[in-house]
Amino acid sequence: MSDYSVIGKRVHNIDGTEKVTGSGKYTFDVVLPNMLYGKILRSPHPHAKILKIDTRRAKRLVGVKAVVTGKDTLGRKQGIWRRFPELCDEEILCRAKVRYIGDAVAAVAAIDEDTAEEALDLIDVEYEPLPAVFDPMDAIKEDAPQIHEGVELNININRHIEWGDVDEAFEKCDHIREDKFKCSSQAHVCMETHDAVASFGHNGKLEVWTSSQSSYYIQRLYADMLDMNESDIRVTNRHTGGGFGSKFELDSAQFCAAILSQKLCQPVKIVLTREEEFTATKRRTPMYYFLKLGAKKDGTMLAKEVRVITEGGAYTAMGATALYLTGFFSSFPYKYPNYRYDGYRVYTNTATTSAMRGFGAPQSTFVGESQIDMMAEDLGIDPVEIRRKNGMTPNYEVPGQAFIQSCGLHQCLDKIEEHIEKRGKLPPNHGIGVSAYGFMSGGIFNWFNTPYAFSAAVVRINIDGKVDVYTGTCDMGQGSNTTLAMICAEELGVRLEDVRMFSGDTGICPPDLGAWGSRQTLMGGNAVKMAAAECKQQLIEFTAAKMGVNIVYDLDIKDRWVHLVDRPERGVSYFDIVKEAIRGKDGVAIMGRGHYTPHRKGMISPAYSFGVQAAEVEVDPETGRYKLVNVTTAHESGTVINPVGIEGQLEGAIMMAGGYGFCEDQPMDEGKILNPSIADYKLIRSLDMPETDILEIDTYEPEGPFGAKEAGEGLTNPTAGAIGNAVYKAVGVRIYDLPITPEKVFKALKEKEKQQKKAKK
Amino acid sequence: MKKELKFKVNGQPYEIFVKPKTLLVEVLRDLVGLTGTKRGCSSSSCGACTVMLDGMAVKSCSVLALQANGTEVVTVEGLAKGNELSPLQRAFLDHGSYQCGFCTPGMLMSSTALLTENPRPTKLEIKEGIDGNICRCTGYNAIVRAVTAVVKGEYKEAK
Amino acid sequence: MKIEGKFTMKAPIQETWDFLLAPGTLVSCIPGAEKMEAVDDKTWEGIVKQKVGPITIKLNFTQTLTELDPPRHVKAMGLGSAVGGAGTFTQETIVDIKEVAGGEVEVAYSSNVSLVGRLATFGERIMRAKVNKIGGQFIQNLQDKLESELGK
Amino acid sequence: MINDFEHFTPKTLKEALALLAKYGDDCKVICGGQSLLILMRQGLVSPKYIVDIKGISELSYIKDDKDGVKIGATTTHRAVEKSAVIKKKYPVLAEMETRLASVQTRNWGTIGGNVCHGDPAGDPVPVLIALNATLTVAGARGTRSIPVENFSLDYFEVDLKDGELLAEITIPPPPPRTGAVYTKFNIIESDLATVSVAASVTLGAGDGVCQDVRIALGAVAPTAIRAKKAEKVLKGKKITDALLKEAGEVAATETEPISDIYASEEYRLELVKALVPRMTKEALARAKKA
Repeated sequence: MSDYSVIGKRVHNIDGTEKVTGSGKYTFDVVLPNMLYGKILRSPHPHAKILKIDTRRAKRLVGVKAVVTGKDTLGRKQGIWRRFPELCDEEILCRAKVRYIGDAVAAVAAIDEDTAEEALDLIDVEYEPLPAVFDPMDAIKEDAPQIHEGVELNININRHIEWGDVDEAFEKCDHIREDKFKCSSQAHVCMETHDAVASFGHNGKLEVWTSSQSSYYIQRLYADMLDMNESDIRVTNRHTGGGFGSKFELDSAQFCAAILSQKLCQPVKIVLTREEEFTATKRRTPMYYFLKLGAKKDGTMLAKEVRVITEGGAYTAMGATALYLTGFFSSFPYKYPNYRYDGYRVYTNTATTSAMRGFGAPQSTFVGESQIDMMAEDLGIDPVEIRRKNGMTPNYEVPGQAFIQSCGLHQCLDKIEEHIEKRGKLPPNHGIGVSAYGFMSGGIFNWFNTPYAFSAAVVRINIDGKVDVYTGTCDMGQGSNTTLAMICAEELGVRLEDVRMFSGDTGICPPDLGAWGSRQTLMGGNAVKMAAAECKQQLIEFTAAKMGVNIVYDLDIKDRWVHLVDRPERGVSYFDIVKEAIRGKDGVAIMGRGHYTPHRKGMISPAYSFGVQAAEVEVDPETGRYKLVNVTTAHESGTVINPVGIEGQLEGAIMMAGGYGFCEDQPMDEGKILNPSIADYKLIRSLDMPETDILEIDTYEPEGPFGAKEAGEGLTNPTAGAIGNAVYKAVGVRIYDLPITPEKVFKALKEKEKQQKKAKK
Repeated sequence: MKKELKFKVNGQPYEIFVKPKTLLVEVLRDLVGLTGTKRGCSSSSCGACTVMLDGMAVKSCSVLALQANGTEVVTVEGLAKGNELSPLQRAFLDHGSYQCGFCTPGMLMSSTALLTENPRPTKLEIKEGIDGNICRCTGYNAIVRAVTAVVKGEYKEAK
Repeated sequence: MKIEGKFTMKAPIQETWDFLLAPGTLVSCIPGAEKMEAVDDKTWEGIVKQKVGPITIKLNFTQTLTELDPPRHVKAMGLGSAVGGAGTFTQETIVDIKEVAGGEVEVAYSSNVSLVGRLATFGERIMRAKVNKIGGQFIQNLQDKLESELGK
Repeated sequence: MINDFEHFTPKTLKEALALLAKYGDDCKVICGGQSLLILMRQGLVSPKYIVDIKGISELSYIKDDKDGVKIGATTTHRAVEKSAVIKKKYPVLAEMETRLASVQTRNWGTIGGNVCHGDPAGDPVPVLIALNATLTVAGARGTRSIPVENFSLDYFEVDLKDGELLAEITIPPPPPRTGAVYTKFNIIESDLATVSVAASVTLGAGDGVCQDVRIALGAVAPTAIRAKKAEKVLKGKKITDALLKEAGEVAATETEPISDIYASEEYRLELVKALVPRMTKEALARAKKA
């Protein structure tokens, strides 16, 4: 595939210069004339009835322009699972009841942030605290307080996945393991907190600038909540300071800014504080995992049974999807002939858990990859070998669920085995742990109930040959604009610098579901490619006519040269052809439209990426402290469109997923998050970052644009498991709950010492 | 109540009246209008607001504006010379040392201050130099590679 | 943040109870309490001042006896809201008294303190230490008072 | 949100003391402000007056004289870290500084400010205790000196009376054959300590006997503390691994750690037991080389 002229090249991100000069404008930087600043009052109680809200004192404060409460809303409930009204359960501005510490109850608009903040202290809310429940294992008990009316045992949603005959298969197993695990929460910690500038005009139309992963979702959810037409709402996402799964649901900054602006017909800007970001936005789903795994003596795994209870927090959000995906990915990346999953998402009086990079799969991969190492040890099989024996292969069907076309798992296993062998004998207290994973390239499910194609794009060629791409995809920093521009440039036969991207603006771009579930390269890419192809076809038709070539010849465009495929020297300049073609079309710019919706691709995703990671740790057995020494990843994501982008995704994922394994957590006391600041929330910084090596594996995905598939989220799946396995290899203790803190390692070491002493006696 | 703050930002002198409680970052963003400098936390922890003050990196959210009286501040907007990007800016571009870009101005200022002080830092010193800055996207190693490339002389200073 | 414990002392149970319930005994054990005044026989109001380094917190404090089962069980709820809106502070104290051998009584207590609002976000590390200390002082004061009044 | 205040920028120590005397309880001293501003932003501290001593140049110095090295209170961490004198005479102090928070914080924050903040997890105090430093406190009625180990009183409380300012830190010349080390145990490299240990060992001439030892612990009590009983275990003896282990066990009994989100009380005790012997041994090795 080396004949690509754009794809696979090391390029600067197309918005790179704006980012290194500080000239790029984020929502955080937007200032409009006559703009006000908003702040949100939040519940200090985990569960309480709102008896009365008195805003009079706040309204009297000089500089305060409006104070709103739930009474100023239509009282609707939002949810991203729009097909299921019972799962739309979040008012955002609560009217009768608050369900977690951080639930919004009122909002203020004032001339500046200080005044708005001062006004919050002047709003008197009378609460009647209700009994609250924080742990899902408590919340499913008969006598637990009910968090949502009519929801029995607080079970928000359950999912069942099954194939084969699990019970019969367990009978045939030589060895069965049953293990319990607990996965912790994690905060997204986007550097730009959630923010929005909402501006209602007197014409009743709403314009919003917001830091978002899906402008279309935000637009549609606004329309639901405000009872407006989608088309009267324009949502623009400028540069977005990180998303990681936290920014594609309507949030309190967006909603409150709009409600306030609606009252005043003035722009209102709300930027969540870092503390609100930690306590009052969504987070990764904590899960209790119960696993049963059965294998033959030779390591062939015959059956797996998985039960999961997840801490849902106060509302549904995308948690329902996380529940499904953790169940599906618990079978990854292995060929289990018999599999059963039962998952329950339980409401609790804690901050809502939802989507975060990996979307349920980092949890399932941590538990699954820990257990498979234990199984390998029980059976006396090498960890790489047991994975090889059971690992997925190309053209494999996950029964009734998914069809996997490209799959490079086995090449990845080979490379990682080589890496481990090369490392040779390790120094004392070092260990290398292995973890295999897979992930989807965009979801097929349509619980959002969009009537539109999942992805769509318009490509326009202007008179100077320069190309504008319009797509509803959102660049939140992952570089999708660059990747999509590369796809467009390659398809059309122009250079990257010829392409300009217009994305994430619902006012001018065709709808796209946005940046989540690792969908944009494949789905957005296919749409852009199709639109570019349509443009190219028009130019080729025109050229063929103009050059009068024999109809047996094929024409193509490469690097701004329209030419005969078989005789590349025979051709014309792309720029000349564009000029003439437009003239020939009565002055209409060349336009192409593209779209993509997966059809007949199973239940989950049109394509899957795979990889294997090896983490090396060094443990100090006297304290339990360990260091991440090196993380090496063999990864395949189909054709690599943007290599610099993939490296960035990979190393960034190691920082985030390493944090999930090593130190990131959100401990709570009675529903209160105890570390809502970056000083107290520990995350990996440069000195803590391990060395990272990438072993790229070539594969080609027939469903993806130029053979590409996802390379964003899947990379967050393996690291926690690899760390757990590495710690075990280093000092022989297994940690069953995340994060794997030095204290847990230390305690396990002490326990092991005690057991050994006992055994000696 | 307001007091006069006289200082230079990117070489340009300013005389601004500010309330004593005003932070340096607020003056730079809201009064001088340089929004390249970001804010990411309220606990001096994230480094997104890093600027150079008399040649050294400081967190501008943790400096009272009046404490900058008489100093020279350089922000990310002051790194390029005309249309010529600084070596670090070019190296960041080449090495993909940014993704969402929100931490990038702070990262560049920390790296620039580091190289001003110590033109030949070791890898560990580079890591230490940017340890006060959080990047949630890149995993830092690409930033370390970019700074290393500048240290190795792969990027010449603009004339 | 919960503190639990028990101590025994030589005193008749009824006297212990009476003293415990005497107006002001419980509130006077609250560290930093100032100007506590009785609103009725179960409720006191006043100001509680606490200091953590440079931070001085002034709380409007109300203490209410919510459960009474003479002469063995009392539960008191304290609620403080910080002047200036920095947060609220709640304290739930349970004292159970029972007779043990030798004319002694065993006083079992538990005190659960929690903070809500901005106060709580000032470094968990610091606040937890401080709140533990306040809880500990409260119990110490109570024990000292009981012992000095009755335990001789 | 920071509440409004009046801001004074005295140019001399005398001016600063006069302002403190005038405004008493209503005013706070700011220097680098790396700790105070966080509290002010959260609205937890709202002084009416701020006396900003950052600009008092007479308090920013590192001087080497016969009594030892004197560090002015407004000297930045970074100046301490880079000082040739400090690196030569008290390398442990410079090493500690390189691990204190971030470069940005060290550039603006001051060693005096850190000591006065009274954070039991602060880095400089345990090292200063191990180095037997003395503080000079200035007030309206003159100055007084106080050993650094007695300066911290409680969580975030130090022995500064109204109207007083920390002026200087004096570190006596290290006796010959002395080695000192500092380490902090934390999860993230640049983080505050979960437990920290500073140790200084002085060996007798030629006999290898521990003539003097000072062990200071951070983050295991309301203030940084000196583990005097543990020191006694080692003092006057030839240090062996068994003695070190004992010293660690004894040191643990001198602490009163709490459980928090970073570590349980029990774990902190175990860390003290593990780190005191390890660090003392390292100090010993340095003393042998000195």
